[in-house]
Amino acid sequence: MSIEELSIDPGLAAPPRRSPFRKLLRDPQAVITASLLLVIVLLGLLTPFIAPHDPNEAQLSAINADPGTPGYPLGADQNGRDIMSRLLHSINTSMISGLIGASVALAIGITFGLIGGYFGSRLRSVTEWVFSLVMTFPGILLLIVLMPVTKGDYRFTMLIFGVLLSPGIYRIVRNLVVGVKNELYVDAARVAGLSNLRILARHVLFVIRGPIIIAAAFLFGGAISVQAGLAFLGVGSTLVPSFGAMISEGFLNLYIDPMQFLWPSVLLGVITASLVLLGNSLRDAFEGVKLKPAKIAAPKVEQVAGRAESRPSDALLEVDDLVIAYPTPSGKLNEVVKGVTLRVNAGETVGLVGESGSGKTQTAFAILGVLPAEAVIVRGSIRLEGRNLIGLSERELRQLRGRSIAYIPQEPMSNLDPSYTVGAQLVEGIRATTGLSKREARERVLALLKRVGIQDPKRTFDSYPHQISGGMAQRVLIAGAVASRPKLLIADEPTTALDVTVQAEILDLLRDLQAELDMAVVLVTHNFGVVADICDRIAVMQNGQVVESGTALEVFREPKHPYTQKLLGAILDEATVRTDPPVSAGALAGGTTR
Amino acid sequence: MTNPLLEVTDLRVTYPGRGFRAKATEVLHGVSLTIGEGETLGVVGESGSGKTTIGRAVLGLVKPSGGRIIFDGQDITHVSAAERRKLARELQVVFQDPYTSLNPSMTVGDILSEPLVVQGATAKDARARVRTLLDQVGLPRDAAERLPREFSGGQRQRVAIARALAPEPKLIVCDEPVSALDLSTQAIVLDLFIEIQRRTGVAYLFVSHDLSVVRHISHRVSVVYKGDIVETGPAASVTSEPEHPYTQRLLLAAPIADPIEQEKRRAERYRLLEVHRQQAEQAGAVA
Amino acid sequence: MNSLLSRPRALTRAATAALAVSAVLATAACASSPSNERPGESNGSGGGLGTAELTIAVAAPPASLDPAQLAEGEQAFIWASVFDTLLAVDQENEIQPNAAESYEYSDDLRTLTLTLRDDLTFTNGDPVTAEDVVGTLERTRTTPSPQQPKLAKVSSIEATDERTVVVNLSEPDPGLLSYFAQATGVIGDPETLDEESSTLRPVGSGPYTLADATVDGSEYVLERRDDHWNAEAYPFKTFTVRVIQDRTAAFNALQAGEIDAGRIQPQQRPQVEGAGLTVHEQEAISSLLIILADRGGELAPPLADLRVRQAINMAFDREQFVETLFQGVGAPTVQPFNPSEAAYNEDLEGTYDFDPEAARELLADAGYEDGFSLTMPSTVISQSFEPVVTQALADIGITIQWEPVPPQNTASSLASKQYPAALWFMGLNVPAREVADLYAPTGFLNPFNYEDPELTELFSSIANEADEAAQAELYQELNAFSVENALNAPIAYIGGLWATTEDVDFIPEVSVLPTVRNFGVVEG
Amino acid sequence: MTLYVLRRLGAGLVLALLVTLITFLLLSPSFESVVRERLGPTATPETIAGMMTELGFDRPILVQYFDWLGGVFTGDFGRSLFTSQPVAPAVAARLGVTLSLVVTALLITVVISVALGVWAASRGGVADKISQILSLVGYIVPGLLLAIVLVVVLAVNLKLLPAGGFTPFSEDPARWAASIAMPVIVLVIGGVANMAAQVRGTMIDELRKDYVRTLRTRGVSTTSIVIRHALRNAAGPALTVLSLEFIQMLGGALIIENVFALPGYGQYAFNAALQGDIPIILGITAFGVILVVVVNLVTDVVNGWLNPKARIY
Repeated sequence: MSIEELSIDPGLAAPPRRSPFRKLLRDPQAVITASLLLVIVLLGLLTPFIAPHDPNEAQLSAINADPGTPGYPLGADQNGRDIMSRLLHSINTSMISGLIGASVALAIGITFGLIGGYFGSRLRSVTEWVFSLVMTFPGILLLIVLMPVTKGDYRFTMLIFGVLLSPGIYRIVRNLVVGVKNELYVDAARVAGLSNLRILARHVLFVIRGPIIIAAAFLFGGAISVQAGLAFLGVGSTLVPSFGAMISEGFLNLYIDPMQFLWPSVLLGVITASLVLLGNSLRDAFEGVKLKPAKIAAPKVEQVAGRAESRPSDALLEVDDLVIAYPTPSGKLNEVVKGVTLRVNAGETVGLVGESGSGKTQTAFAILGVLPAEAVIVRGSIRLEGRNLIGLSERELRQLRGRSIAYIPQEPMSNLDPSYTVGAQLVEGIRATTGLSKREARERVLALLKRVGIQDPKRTFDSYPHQISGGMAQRVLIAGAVASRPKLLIADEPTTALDVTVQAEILDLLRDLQAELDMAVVLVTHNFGVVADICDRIAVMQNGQVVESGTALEVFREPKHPYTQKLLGAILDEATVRTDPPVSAGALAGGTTR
Repeated sequence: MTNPLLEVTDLRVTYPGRGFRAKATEVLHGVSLTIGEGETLGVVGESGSGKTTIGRAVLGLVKPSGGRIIFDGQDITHVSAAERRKLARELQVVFQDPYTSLNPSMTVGDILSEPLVVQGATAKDARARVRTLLDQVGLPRDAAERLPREFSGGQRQRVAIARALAPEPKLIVCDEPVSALDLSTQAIVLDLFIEIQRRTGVAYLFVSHDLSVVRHISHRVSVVYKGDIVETGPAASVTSEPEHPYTQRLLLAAPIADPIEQEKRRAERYRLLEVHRQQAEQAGAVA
Repeated sequence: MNSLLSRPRALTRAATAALAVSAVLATAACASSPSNERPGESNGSGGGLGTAELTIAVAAPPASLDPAQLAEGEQAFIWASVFDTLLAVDQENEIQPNAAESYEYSDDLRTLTLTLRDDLTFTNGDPVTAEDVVGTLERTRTTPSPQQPKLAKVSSIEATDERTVVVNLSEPDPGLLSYFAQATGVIGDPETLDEESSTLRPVGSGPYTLADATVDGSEYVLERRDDHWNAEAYPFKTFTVRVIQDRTAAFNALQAGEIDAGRIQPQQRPQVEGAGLTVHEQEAISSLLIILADRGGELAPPLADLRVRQAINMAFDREQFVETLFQGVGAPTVQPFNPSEAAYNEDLEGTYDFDPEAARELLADAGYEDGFSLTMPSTVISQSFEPVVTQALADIGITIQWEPVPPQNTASSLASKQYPAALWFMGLNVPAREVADLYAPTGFLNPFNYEDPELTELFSSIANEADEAAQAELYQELNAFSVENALNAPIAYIGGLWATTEDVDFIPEVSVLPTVRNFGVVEG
Repeated sequence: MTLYVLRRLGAGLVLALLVTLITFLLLSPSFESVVRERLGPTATPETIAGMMTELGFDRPILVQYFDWLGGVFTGDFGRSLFTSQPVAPAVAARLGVTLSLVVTALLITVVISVALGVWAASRGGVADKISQILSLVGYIVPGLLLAIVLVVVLAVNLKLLPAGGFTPFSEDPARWAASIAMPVIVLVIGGVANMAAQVRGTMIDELRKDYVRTLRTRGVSTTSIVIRHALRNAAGPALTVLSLEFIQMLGGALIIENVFALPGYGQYAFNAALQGDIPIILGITAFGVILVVVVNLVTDVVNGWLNPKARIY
């Protein structure tokens, strides 16, 4: 299988070299929220210098003073304390709460997440246990019970809450680490002689830093909310000014002086909202382009050539000057198929050959009408028995798919829905196109499974995809494709993911079915051996264009285009056997600089 | 031949079963092989045969449940983590997938210099060595400043090779190093492997599913089938006149890139399958 | 009512001033339910039993209804409906007969004879006999419980006939009659007392019984017993007590018409009146004071100096406190005693006027010109007043450090002897109980067991004085002594506001014990 | 399967034992002051000692714990120190209130989130914008403030809904619905923000998978692909979020219960903790742990049913 082929997703290709932080700077949402937070933090830091009063200075004469009273710009509360000074001090309280809560949760969560995820399963089950214990532990209870120890100090409270919040981080980190630790670069680092500690720090933690930073932003906001909620409930010392306590006190005075309630609510709201929005921006920056919805519909068409035009043709499939493009982040269209012309006659097998990125799969998807939602067909026509498929709606296309055109994918496993039995999926396809009853469809599927060479059709029918082998899954997919005797079968690298021995069997099966059903087959592949084995004609693609086409024999024996020649030349043929003897390092010792 | 560089004797590897009380499965049932200095041993087999596990066991990435691995005269079957780290100078790896074998968040320069720094090189020496390495694998020098995702598959595999070459090892385990590459790139990278071997005298344990690739690079070839080595011999003979029925099937299943030759091979394959079928029937009848 | 402190309410928003007030004062939010019938109409119909319904809200569910385990405070709404008390306290804080139609002390004040009414019956129909009273009291006396210490001076209890109960005391107890008018004096059914059911559905002889619709812990539905001897005094046929913890939620319920009467905060007054509710005012239901517990100077030597204690007393602008903090609901005071009681002396009020200058001078005289610092427990009681108290004392040079104490340790914090002083509420009661709590060597509000020969002398005189008028004089003497010696630093009386629908009247008939009798029906 | 469930429940039991034991140990230093609070200010050292003995608090801690545990295994969780109510029925009643609130909120959350998430993921464009804005608003508006505004507007001023209190469903379904309407709205708005984003994300992932394309090529209808296939596969991760949401809502019900005067679990737990009502605290802790264990178990079992590959049993 060619990974290069798989990773091609022209709509989503990441632009080269832009650090997440630079991306953040270009995101207005991030800039605005971050500067808002920065201003608030600065105000908090400057509080000792700019606050007109001590937050606990209570003047009886100032009780419920109106905003604008001299010395009390925002008024005073029901204890005669200056609201503005209390607001400013509350900023520090919530920031310190956020810092303590988030950093404790992060420190614990990350440490144990790394340990639990990276090391063996025994250590993991220990950490799992400890964290499910922490998770099920009633937090408020712990706070109240520990009050004699904490003396109601909110910093201590946040420390405890940090511990209580850590399971969330632990899970995130552990899952990320489990994902990363099986990456080959971690293996490579081990082979390179790095210690576990260094691997964890340099290769694991560094790679998963994005999600952790995002989680930290949300955690920070969460810790601030927790502190506000606790203060609202009256847990802890009342001498510490905080938004929660101010909201709670202001709420009591709601009918007398609504502003007392409003100020802390607004400021708290602004802080938490900014953190949420900043977290979202961080997510966008670190996790790449936003997930775009995946609309299921026929591809967008920019310009339809002869939409209504249906002209009689002796060819089964005629692709003419097909151009497919994807929008780039800058909005321009990037063409990946640049004017492909292809002709397939009834009953013949055509190989569409090319290297990754040549546009062969895109062409195949265009014929089926299943291009990704972002794709745009810029121009061209695809005619099946003379009828132009471009511009047809999803509904119209559905009438053709499964009846006239069918498809065999490259990777058998990912093309079966893991949640349904193999049989159920095939039955659904057959019933969608034929309207057979459930029982009839089931009979038909069992017969088909037998036809594609499955030894125990009943058992396979009832199996889930993960219970069958890759070769078997490919046979199932072939059965699904030929179920309604299509006129045209598009096979996209149908054997690439399979072992050679299985590949040979699948090719045999395709050959037999093709003869039996008199289908035309478009075989998309990069493997010239496969082409040689099964194709009547070949079209060679390079950079979105067909550079050469002809009968199989012509192209193999007398390739005309230099690219075809180059490709054929690169094949490791049977004759090339290594003949030079091993060169021992000792023999080279004089020459190298060891 | 004197003492081989790598000697694997009766290697067994067992994977614990997934889940509660699941049965453990043995994926290697006693595999033996040797590699001499500067030699390439091709290990060929299909998916699930255990070929990759051999390489991973030699690298210490999986723990053998039996057998011995002797490298350069030292028994490394069960060495400590610290010893294993020392081995990194001598024993290196190139993985199949150049997309996940390079840390996406490190520059190529960092990727290449990290093993050197870990082994005690100064930053300056490491930088110099990185330049040499990039030259050796045919990458431009400014590559050091860039991230892996800015390179094509073939170029990334060159980075991976350079990383393996960095400590000047005696043996590189190559786990399907070209199977993720395009046809034209594949040939070039293979030639790079051969060229480096000729130049440095490094030995390869070259694991692949593709007979033609193995044939191209190996001095000797071992065929793995369901956790056992069924055939070992010089590349030429194993890949053209195999003795074991499985190797024969494998050979004939690989299509030739020529319609007429391939038709012949196909016919030959049908004949062979028929023979095997009859043999199996007879064996069944006797039993 | 200081015993109400025994159950600091689980505070929903503990930080709020008024919540602490309501928790401690424990007269509950009340309301009459908007029954289909106008209460006035039904009640007005010729002397018969009223058919109105009343729904009120309290901030916490009652403790166990087992007579020995009763707690005072707003839970009395429930238990005082279910049980008859032997005696009762009227609006003037006078002890009145109740289930006991008469009571009499012997000359040496060591024997109390109570005579029961002859028409008392339990809800199960059995008549209430003197044996039942003895059984209940004897059980309370021997069970570790909140009521047990109140019978500490009782040596024996006997029933001399069907209706006569004789209580023998080891020494005179001036508080005993008021105990019998409150939780200690309830009459339970000794036959069922030890059953578990009596903690939730006790058998009593009171005017109401708990109906099946009751949901323990959240809603108590009390149905009137029309055959109760005093049924006519209870105009409400159904009396429902809902538990609404959050004060604002209760206020919302009041405004939304789900309850028709409730305790409100002074600042909510305009809102409530705008909504068509009637607001009733109780001038004094508790006093706010700083307990200068360590007057012996064990932990805080400065407190041993009279000048320091006087200085503290002079630090507070009491008028302003009441005016601004309580919005005028309450009254400034330098004495902690119930203003409607014998111990109170109007003339003492001028003793400590607000004078920070003089206070600082006094401190300087005492050698504390640079001030000193004092640690006090920050409890659910003190929290809302901490800012202003801190400020007032800071102004004369005393720094207060508040040490947060979890709610379940509120009472312990005082008893623990860890704090030389504490900001406290004292529910107002009869003088006997007030002086006992404040100044008796074992008094709850005297945790350092401070003793003074003059006080000891006064205590013993009071206990042995049978004549009420003479006793009143002694109480005044004791009060004057405590004020002059600045044993504590009282700040203000705190009053209460009730909002009711126009159909419901609020009659603070029994001011120390909140019961359904606090409510009446407004005659249409 | 049965074995798996039993094993998980066993593990949950051990967890509950551990958590309650730790709780017990943490509470033990405060036993005496709790008894003092219980007895009130007039308590004498003798009464305190007497009650300590009566309640068995004078015995060694572990003996007390195992005594409690013994009771639990016979279904006796003890009685509240303060109200003398038996713990198990009291906690169950409170839990009933909170569960009827949380479960209703959760069901509505699921319906709205799935509709919104699926709509956004499979349609894109305006649908996607609307759903994202809705989620964001739900995220940003603090539940506490929303609750307060609702009460003031809907109950106090418009008198459309009761300001507080709870009517059991069995008593009067209409009043039940009215009594939980506002708290449910608050919980739903918070919940939808989370869930809808989650459903949208996983739906997009699913709809981009290969099998969706293959199903399309077989002529399967778009509705079937979106609902039967993609949604079913997306349901697993969403379910996990849902179970976390459930546990979070249970914990977060405290403030909601306060504002709406609901006699619920959170409030009960909070008060018990404030009072130091030891038997209730232990009971609530035990119930809480078991609830969390059961929710996680149900999540895993349903996940297994949804996703055959993830079946762990």
